Amino acid sequence: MINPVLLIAIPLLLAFVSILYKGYRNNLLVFGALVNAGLVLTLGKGEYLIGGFKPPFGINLVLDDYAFLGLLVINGLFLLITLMSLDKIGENATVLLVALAGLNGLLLTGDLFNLFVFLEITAITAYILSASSRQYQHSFNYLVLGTLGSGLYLFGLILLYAVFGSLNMADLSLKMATADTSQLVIPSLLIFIGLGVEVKILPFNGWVRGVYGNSDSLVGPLFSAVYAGAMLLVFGRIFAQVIPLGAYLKTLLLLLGALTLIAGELAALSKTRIREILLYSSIGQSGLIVTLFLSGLVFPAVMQLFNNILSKAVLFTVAGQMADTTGTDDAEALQGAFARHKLAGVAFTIAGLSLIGMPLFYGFVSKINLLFGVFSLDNYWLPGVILLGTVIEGTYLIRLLVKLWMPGEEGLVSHESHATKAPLEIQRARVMGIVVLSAVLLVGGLMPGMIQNNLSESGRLLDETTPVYLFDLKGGQ
Amino acid sequence: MTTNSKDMRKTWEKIADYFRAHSIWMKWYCTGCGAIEMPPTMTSRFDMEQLGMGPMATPRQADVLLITGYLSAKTLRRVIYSYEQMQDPKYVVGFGSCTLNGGIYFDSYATMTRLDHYLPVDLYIAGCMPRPEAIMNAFDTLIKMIEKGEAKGWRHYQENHDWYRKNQLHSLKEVYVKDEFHE
Amino acid sequence: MNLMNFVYAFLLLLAAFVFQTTLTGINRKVVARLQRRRGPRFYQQFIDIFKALSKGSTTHGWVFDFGVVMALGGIMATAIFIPFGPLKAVPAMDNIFIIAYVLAVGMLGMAMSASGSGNPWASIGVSRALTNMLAYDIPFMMVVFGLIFAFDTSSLSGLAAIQREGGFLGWHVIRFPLGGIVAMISLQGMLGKKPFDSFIAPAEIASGPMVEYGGRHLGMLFLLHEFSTFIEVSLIVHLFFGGGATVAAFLVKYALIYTFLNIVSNVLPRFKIDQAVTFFYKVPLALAVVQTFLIIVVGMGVA
Amino acid sequence: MTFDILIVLMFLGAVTAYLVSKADLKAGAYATVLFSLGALVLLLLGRGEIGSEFTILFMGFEVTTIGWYFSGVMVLVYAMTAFFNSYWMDKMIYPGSYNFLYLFSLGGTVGLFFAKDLITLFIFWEIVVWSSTFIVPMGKSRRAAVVYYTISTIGSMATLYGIMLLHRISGTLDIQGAFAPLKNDPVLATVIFFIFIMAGLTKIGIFPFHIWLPLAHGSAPHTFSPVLSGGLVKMGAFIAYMSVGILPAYEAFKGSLTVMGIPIQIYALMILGAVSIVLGTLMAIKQDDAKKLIAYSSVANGGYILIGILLMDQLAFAGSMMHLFNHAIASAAAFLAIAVVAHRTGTTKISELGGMIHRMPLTYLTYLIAIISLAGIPPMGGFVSKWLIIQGLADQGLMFMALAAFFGSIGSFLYVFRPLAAVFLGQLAPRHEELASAPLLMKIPMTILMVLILFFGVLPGWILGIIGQIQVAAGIEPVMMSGNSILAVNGVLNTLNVFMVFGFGFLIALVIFMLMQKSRRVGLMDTYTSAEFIYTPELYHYGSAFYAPFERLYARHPSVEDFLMALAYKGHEAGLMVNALFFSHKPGVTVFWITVIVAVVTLGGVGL
Repeated sequence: MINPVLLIAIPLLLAFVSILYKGYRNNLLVFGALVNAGLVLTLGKGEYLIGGFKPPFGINLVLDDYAFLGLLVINGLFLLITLMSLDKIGENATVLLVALAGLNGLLLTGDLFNLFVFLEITAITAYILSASSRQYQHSFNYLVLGTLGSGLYLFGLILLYAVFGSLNMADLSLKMATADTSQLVIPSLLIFIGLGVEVKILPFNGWVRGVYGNSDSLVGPLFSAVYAGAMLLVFGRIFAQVIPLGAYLKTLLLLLGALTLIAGELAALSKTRIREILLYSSIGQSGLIVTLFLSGLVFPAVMQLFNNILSKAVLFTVAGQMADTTGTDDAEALQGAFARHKLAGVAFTIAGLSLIGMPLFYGFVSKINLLFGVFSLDNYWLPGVILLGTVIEGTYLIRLLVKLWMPGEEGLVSHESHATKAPLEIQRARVMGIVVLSAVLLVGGLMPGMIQNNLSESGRLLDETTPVYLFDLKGGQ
Repeated sequence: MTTNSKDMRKTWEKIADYFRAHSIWMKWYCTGCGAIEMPPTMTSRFDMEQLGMGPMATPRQADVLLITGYLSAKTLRRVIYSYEQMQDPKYVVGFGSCTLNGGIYFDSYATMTRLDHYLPVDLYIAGCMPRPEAIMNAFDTLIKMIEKGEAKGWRHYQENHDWYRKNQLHSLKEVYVKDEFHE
Repeated sequence: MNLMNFVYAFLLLLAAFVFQTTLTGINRKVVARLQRRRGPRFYQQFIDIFKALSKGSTTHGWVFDFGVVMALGGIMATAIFIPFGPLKAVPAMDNIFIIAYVLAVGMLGMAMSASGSGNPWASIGVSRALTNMLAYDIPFMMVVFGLIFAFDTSSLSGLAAIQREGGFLGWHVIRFPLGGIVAMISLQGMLGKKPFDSFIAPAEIASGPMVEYGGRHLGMLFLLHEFSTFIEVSLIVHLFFGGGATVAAFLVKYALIYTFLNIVSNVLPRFKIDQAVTFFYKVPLALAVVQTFLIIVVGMGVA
Repeated sequence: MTFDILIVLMFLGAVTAYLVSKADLKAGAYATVLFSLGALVLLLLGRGEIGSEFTILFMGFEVTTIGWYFSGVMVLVYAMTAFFNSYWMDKMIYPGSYNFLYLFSLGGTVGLFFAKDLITLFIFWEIVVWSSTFIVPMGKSRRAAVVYYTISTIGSMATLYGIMLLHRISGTLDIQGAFAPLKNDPVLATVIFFIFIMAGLTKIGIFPFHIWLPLAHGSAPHTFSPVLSGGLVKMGAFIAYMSVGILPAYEAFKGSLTVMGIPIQIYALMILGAVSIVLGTLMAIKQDDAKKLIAYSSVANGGYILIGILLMDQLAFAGSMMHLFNHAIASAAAFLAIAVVAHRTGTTKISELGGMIHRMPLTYLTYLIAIISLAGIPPMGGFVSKWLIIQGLADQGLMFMALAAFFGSIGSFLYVFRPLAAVFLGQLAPRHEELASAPLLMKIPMTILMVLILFFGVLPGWILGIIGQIQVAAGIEPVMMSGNSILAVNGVLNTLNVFMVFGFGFLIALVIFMLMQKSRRVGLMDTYTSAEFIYTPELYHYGSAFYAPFERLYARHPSVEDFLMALAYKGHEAGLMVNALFFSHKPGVTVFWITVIVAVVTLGGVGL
């Protein structure tokens, strides 16, 4: 049994080493990511104590299926993105190592305050990374809001501690289950807002536009896939498993989630810059996933989350690359860009279609599951909202795909001569990376059972009541 | 065609000529003032329909080309064009003095004074202008001519086309003019 | 269907031709009398047709010829379906919708041939004729629809027989007066008589579709015109005036209706094509809808 | 066994065609011909296996008569159109992908009709949607693809909602089982009925979802428009059939208000069908682009099909099922004829063409026969089906549907004649003097389609037999045939007799024609011009604003397209508003919102 604390400790250690040996920091980063990804596979489930104090007094790490899945995907994606965009890392290797430590910590920790610490670590690395676009105003904006969020989270935490006298998640959830929900309204709202800043819930996400909208092919996928994934998983951990919500607050937050979904998709619809489209799409997806978590549909939420982050990693890599090499990511200026980059285009398309939830791709499996889930709650308005979101999302993504594939003026047959002359280049490493990711989405869609069976165990563990739609059975269950 | 068969009509042609004689559809080429005499001829006072006559809209449908006035170089071209669009057998009737000798415009530089130099006229109606009675009388004659197979201007035109074409070109330089206003 | 049917059909066609052409000639005379003229001989129409057929002609390509043959063929086929009084050449084929659509073959052939001549006036005429058709056919079809619903048969002779059961008062024109009015107005449109004759307007578009026809083509179009008149007037006789128990009764009704329409036509001016459409959709269509509503929902006049 | 091979073969074929295209483009196009013809053969061979069930991956299938019939229509259209593909290989931006998507969407459609459960149905539905979405923009418009996708998705998402709701209620996704509980619950049945049929309505192009048809059909690659109009639109009819036939709507709505014996729910949709007929007709009349014109005619014909299916009776339903086939092949043939013209001249604008008959007579003949069928004139197939539909309407006394049907019927004479007159007839422009006729490979499918249209117009017995089986399976009285006569309750149609009488009439006319004097051949410009000398054929051709006086009458009509576009723009504006409200570059704005939320929650909810 390997102690999962290594997942936090090794990158952290390597981060310090990398300061000393600047020449090797990229190698150290790759090494760290590799080791972490390898380690995840060997982990054993269970609870691990840190410092010898038993919870609820000490800090513990919880490695259940939920965390395991998260670690697997987040570390894997981190590795892949690092390898893809090695040339972009530059000064940031150390930061990335710290970030890896922080992200793993977020997923592993079983203590709310410890979570805050990791939240801060991760956030600081995010501020630094966001500054690599040299758009300091946006980074500053992010910094202010992120700090405010963390502050509110901490405030909520203090209130909880004041009421229940514990910070351990498991302990707290037991205590809160029997508590009067009115006591919980303010602290859970504050925690919600605190995390809401990070998971991009409307209206706490003013920073996203500036930061995502100027991200490059490293920061873009990293933020939209790895950071967003981890934050959402944390959100799921807290709101689906720890803090029980009263009916009033739950309705309100659900509405907020649904609003985020629709508003995000609508905002994406009105945009023409690829990264802006994608960032608003991320907001919409966050809204969807948050809504699912709040409804208690942990497993469908996790599926949708994976679909979202895998797709977004591909999409943002390409979009960032476009902006990096051509200086613009306006869809109009880049029309027909895929005519010369077919493989990247195919990966982009698969990711896009999967994000919409088209069959043959993983997105379809997750969409069907989440719909089954929502219906099983006898909730009939939410699926309507989700499907409306899908329509809007499909519209702008198809519009984008068509634009990037088929150059040409209206009324003229699409021809390569209309394609953009912008000097777009996509490095082989990145193409390989996104092809791998899109292949995962494709396999996940074609053979959902294979992935599903492995995932569903953890789904059940998390929530016995969540139904899982198994495609292996003929025609569904 | 030999002269012999030209003058001899087969039986079916005789029958056909009977029909042709009693159903005369006209295309009026109303260039001059003569056309004013046609409405009275048509309406209740004289009623040309009782002879089976009537106006038609296009030369394709018509049997008789009725030219009711003086001809200039410009209009003659159109008259020839219209005539050539008509279906055989077809007849030309010159109406009024203008078609005979240019009428009161005989000394104008632009007037074509004799229609039968350019088209085979089966019948002239003299007068400036001929009254409806004269018209009715003339058509009565035309009917008789057709019935007897004597109105053979169309065949004459076919057989002496070169002569007609020579006259036409002599006066007009060009019959099917390309663009007479802009060239 | 055997050979006898075809012989029978041919004879009926011939009869229809002779009858309708004579009637046309008589009507020319009637119109002349209206205008205080003597008018032509009553057989003038025959002379005109045979004269046209005997003349030489020009053609503008195979579709110009083929269209004329298709038009006349289609119209004659339709005429074969029409019961000639009690006589029917082909049994059980007098379905009103079949007739309405087979009629269109002839129309299409004619239109095709006309446009094939390459003369724009022909195309303008066709476009007006088709627009006219869109105007008059719909009120007519609506009324017919009501009749079919009421009596559960779409056979012309069947509908005629039902009327005769009630004697003169059983005629649909009496039982469904609105429908009768609509049908008469539509018939006026179908026959292309004033005020709905703008598609041939000779002085404006040089007789429209017919602009390029001469000789045998024109003769065949005249034949076509006689047959289509026969079909259209017969439709009304069968649908609204009790058809004919005997051939004589049928022909008398037919002649009276045709003459009446002709007289009406000759005291009217001409609608522009859009005025015709507006008129048909404002008055006859409204009447037709009211009539059909009365038949279907109220059952008025059915029992 | 045949059918699982068929479905798998199509998807393998798609990959094969793509790989072959990489080596040789033409060969790839021929591969699409081979595979789609193969599918046709397999379908015909597999007729005996109706009723069998099979499984591919996680998807269950069942072969039903109606599924077989629909897929037959679809595969026929695909196979015929495939012959044209090779001529467009050098004009497509991604020829390989085109071949791939062509067969891929064919696989999708075939799978769709054999689906045993609703999820399989939906999977294949969406496969077709996205694969065809990527073909459309290879043509003339990118916007068309987006509109097509959006409208389709609105429909399919509504249907997905319906599927999920059904699953929630009945606990199964099996098509037969899922609808079972609805029989006794009219309210629920109404909800499901309207939601589930949405995909069908959008796909058929029923008002107000018709706007994608002219856009997508009109600007898709010329070789794909026939498939879109002849084939894919018919998928919608399948969904419509499921909503009334399998639900079963008439049983479920027994207690509801009825209009002329039709439950009001169904009647409401019929009204939409009727509106589509009228609207499609009016819009088709004023189109200048031949492809858009046929696209609007598809809207109108979709209306007929929907009304017939919704009636679920002996006559109109049979008529509608047959019309589905007739319209598929006729509209495909018409589109193919236009494709030949476009291939040779490079345009589909009616006003830029003319006199094509003198250069491509076979193409003209194809178009002529296709439009005779589209307009429902005997002796073509379209007549039989329209006759059945109208007799059915007369039997039920549905006067407003009939009004629309008559309008569409007569109106179709107008719009089908327009390209006939202005594209094929009339003056031939000098720049088109040297055009060659259609290449051989294009002539093959056109000839086959012509023969089929005529054959099923004269002898519709075989196809009506299949439709009879479908009707029996759906639990309604099958259409009656006796010899060559179709026996309707209120009329008889003997198509063979109609054909023979027509032939007889034609013969007499021909004899008259031949007996008379031979005609003199004159040129097209030798026409009556009021004796004016004209030498410019292009200007002497009546092609644009063909029905100008009629078009003027409704020139200022309200347009649902404008409304939908305004709606889309409102969505765009809402997006901008979201952006402006929440995504400022100043952190203060976000802080403000946080304050608002906290305030709202605390003020409203502390007491709870």
